[in-house]
Amino acid sequence: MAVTEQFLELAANGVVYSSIIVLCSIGLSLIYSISGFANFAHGDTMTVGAYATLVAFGAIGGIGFSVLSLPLGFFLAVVIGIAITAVVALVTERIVYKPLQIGSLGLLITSIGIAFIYRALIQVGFSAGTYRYELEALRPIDALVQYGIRVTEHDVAIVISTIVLVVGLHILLQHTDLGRKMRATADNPDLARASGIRTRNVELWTWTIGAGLAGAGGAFLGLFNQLVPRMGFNELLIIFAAVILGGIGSVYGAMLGGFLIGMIVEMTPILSTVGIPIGSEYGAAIAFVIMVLVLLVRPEGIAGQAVGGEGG
Amino acid sequence: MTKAEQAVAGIVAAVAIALLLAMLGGVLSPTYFLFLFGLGGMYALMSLGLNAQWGFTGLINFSVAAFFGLGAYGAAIMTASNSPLAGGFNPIFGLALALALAAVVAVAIGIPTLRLRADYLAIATLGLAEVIRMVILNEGDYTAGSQGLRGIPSFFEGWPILSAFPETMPGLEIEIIPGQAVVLGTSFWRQLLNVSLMLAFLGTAFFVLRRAHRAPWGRVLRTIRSDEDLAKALGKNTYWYKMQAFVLGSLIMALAGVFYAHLNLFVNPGDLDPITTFYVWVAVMLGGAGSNRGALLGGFVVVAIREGPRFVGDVPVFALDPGPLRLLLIGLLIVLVMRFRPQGVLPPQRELIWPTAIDDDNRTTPKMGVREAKTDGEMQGSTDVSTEQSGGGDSDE
Amino acid sequence: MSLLSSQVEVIPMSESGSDIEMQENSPVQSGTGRTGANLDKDDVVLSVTDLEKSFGALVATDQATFDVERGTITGLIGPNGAGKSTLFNLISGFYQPDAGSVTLNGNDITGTVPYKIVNNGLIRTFQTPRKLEGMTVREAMLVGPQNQPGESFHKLFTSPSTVAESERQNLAAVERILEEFEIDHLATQPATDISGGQMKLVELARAMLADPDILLLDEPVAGVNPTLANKLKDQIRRLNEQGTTFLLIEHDMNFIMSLADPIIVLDQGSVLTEGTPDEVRSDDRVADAYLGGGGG
Amino acid sequence: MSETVIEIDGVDSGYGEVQVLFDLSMQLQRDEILCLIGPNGAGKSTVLKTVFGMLSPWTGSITYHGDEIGGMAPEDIVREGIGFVPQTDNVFGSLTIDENLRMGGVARNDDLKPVLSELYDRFPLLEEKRTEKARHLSGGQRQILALARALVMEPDVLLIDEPSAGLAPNTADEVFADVQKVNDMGAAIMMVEQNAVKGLDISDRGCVLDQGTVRFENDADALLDNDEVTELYLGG
Repeated sequence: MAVTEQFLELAANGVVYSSIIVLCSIGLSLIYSISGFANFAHGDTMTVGAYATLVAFGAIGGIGFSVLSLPLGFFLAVVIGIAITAVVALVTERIVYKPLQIGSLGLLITSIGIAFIYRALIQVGFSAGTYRYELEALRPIDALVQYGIRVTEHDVAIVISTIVLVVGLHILLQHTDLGRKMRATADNPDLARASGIRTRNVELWTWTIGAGLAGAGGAFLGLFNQLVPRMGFNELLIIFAAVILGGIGSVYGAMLGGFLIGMIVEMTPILSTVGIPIGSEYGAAIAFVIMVLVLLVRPEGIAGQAVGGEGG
Repeated sequence: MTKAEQAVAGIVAAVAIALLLAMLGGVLSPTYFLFLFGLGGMYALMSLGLNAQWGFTGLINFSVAAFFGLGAYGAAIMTASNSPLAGGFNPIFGLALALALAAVVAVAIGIPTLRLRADYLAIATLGLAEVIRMVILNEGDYTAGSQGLRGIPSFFEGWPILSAFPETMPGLEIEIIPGQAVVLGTSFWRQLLNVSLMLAFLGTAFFVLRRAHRAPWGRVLRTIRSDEDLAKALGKNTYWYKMQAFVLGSLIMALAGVFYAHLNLFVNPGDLDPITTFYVWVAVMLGGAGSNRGALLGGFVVVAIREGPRFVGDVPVFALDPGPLRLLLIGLLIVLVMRFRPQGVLPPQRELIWPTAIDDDNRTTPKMGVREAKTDGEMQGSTDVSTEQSGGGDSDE
Repeated sequence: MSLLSSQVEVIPMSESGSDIEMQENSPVQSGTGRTGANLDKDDVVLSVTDLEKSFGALVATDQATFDVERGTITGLIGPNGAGKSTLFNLISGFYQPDAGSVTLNGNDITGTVPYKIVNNGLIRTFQTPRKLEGMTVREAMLVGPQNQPGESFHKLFTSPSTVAESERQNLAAVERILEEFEIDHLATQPATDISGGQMKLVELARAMLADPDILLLDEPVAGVNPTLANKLKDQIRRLNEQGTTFLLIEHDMNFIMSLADPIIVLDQGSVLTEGTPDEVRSDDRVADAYLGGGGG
Repeated sequence: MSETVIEIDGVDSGYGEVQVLFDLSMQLQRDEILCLIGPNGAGKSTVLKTVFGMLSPWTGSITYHGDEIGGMAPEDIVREGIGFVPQTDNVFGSLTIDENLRMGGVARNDDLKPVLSELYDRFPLLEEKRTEKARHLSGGQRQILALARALVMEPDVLLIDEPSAGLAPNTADEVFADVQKVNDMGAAIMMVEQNAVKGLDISDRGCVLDQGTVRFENDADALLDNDEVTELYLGG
């Protein structure tokens, strides 16, 4: 009984956490698919989103009616946070990455520098301390507590928002011109240009969407936990694990990988309950082990196509 | 000397004179100077290690801090007074354990990733660093967890003469500027001993790497960095060479950790903060990938970045916390170096051929430096080329 | 012979001449009997049997079968997309074949990693010259020699004198071969700073330092001016006389026809025919393969 | 009577520092199929890539109906009415057939439906597989899709790079027949083809390239009878 109850509770938490990881993994994979490098600043892009939301919410305040104990003002703030994150990423792409002529490894290393710059500036502006959004703390939803599930309305809001964003992205990718152009450009940039697609615009849109999703993930992570300057960087390993599991560059792989890795990380405590002496503090370590195993066995990930391993 | 070399030599000389004056003037205590110098050597040591991986071979290792931490904890676990496992051993055993740990972990992470594209190694090592930090933090039964390991003896504890050296040396009082006497006491001699240890480690590593770099071994690594397929086609087992470079670099990083444990006499999980990794990256990038002397230079510059904000923070205009200021400096340096001088300040200049195999008058130091040469190889005339490189080539190419 | 006539005469011609000779020379050992290669050779250094490789729907190598006789300069030609480079990549271990086998000096090297194939005596070059950043020409050359004691890390410290001695010898060999190739003036130039044609010479020279039994050259004169191309031709001849076997892909027909014998013609991933330059040139099936008109 | 659609005049071009085309001049006339043949490495594909803006001419001019297009970006050249079918990687493998065709029409401002349904009528095979991913198509089907994708723009001029590459003879014939169909509908075609006989067979004129410049230029039939062409290919 206790195990079932714990399982349910952890699973519920896992769904919330996974939602956040899914958003960020998609963003990372999207940017990889179009710019061809692993963006190590993606975690700190989330942080930008969280703090931008914090500031926006502070300015707007809890105006409007509430949905799931979140005032309309908060959702508005998240939207503004996403927009600011996207703008920050676009400016970075424009003035830093684009002018570089150093290949994907050079871009990768540069993105570390960008990550530090983001984080340092946030730390300068907000100190190294923790923040919370100005929302009242919630008790778990009573109706679910009886099943052992302890989630708040905020958690539900995170999951629903994620579903909305993911479905929105899916519709965008599959049923709009921009989405098709994005997929076409990632698939074959030369042919995309030959077909008349203005690939530079598509690239910028992809950055906008990828960073925007990271911003949303960051805003929700701030709601799920709290805001600290390292919050995004701390998740970077998890996000990479998710993206590699799903196949780097694949959007749908990132969704699946993000969900699986997020669940696994949050479900880790179940291990000690069933007698395996691995504590919850090793959630990220398990994600890492999975990532290494994937690299060993199937470097192209679940959904990815072979991405140029060198072979023996 | 190239312009860059002259500039660097000038700046190094100026800084050395400034430090000397500061010491004589009593602004900088000699003991603290030695501490900083030891720290600089420690970063230089790690930079040499990363240089063997990234600079020679092109391997991206984002777990420098973890290998440094393995070194520090390896040394501490064997020697610390509160070590839950095996405290009190002679530091030599700590050194041995540290190196063994680093080698095993390096091989374990190298096996899955060194066959793959370079960015996978980058991601995997970033993860590895985090995992090692978590293990050290959480496995208190073995590592004393967040309280850290204390009571680490000096490296020379138990050695004849050297173990008692700081106490036996007399206190010296030097007064060059009247009223500004500089006192050299026991702590000074202790730091001097530490610095000697650092110089011994650094000297060994530098000697080993310089020799390896100029040898055919290093040439294979440089071929791999430049074009791995070519290295394979010329009969080199590139996987094995990458593994060697990765392990060698990791061992040198662990050596820096061992030094740190005996310098600081206390280690805790905070010493594995990933920022250390990127200090070292900045050092190597600044110095110039593949350049051993560049790595030395970079190591000391990094100490300025690390310790500088401490002083700058006192100036009201820059009233920033040293933490974010460091982070910002590191970030900006990475971006600026990649943008404006990706080859670093002191890229390798000389031909790297085994020294005794070639007479000195036959050795050349190209004026531009081979690394700075742009690929404007068509100076010899473009009439020379008349075919399509990719257009009309085999479609199955 | 004109294009038009070849189209008209394609059916009668393909039954005559070299075709008959080919059938005589094709013993049953060919797995499929589809090969046009001469498999009746005395001293075979490299043998390719029924090699297959597909990339998705594209069959790049289709039961390719041929032998290379020791001491020859064997040419490998074929129209675009015939699978020549894929074949090189399969033989040298850069691609894994889907089926078939490669034998080198009697050892089965199918699917082995490249460095082991080199150890067995086969060196290949690449179509586009690979430039070694940060090295001088002679440093880049020094990567060529095999089994250098200085390539083993511990020997750098346990027996530095052996390392120095071998390095001295290799350096002398480099200087000698650069002189033979008349490019010794380039020795201390940055390897990124020489022309494409000179790079081709350097690559050939470097490959020779590995002392291979057989050298696979992928378009040795692509992008090379006629003077340098002639120089390369002379060098290849000279090295061949000294005992190195060559297998070379080349698009420049005048170059390959005047250098190689026999010539193997590849079409659609398999061997169409093999013969002397004259036989190949007068073989209408070859003309068809290049110019089209046959088959359909 | 014949009107020059594309005029290439004294063009040098190449990749990076490697020059491939040397003072190359040729014209494409309205309604014709011009076949570029020549030995490997002659620069045939480079001509197409330079016209289409994937390479910029180093010197010389390329005009389209009298307007300079040399150095324009491919995505703009498409909008001028020139289409390009590359030799390899000429479909979006991860997109469906329908999406591939839609990508062909991104530069159109009007409704794609009429032109798509027309194309589906003309290439029933594509209609049959319209929701399948292009990477599942066979080589010949891909080639047809690539052709159809370029046709969505209803171009005046179509540049085609080796339509028969990697195809079995029968399939190649089908593709050539489709190329001819496209020409009949009013597009001038500049085609690179390794299979000189088949290429010239459906063409009005041929240009023989060697070492980056035009060696012969003549009616397709005349070129088929020219011994020197054979020599170019097989060495003399």
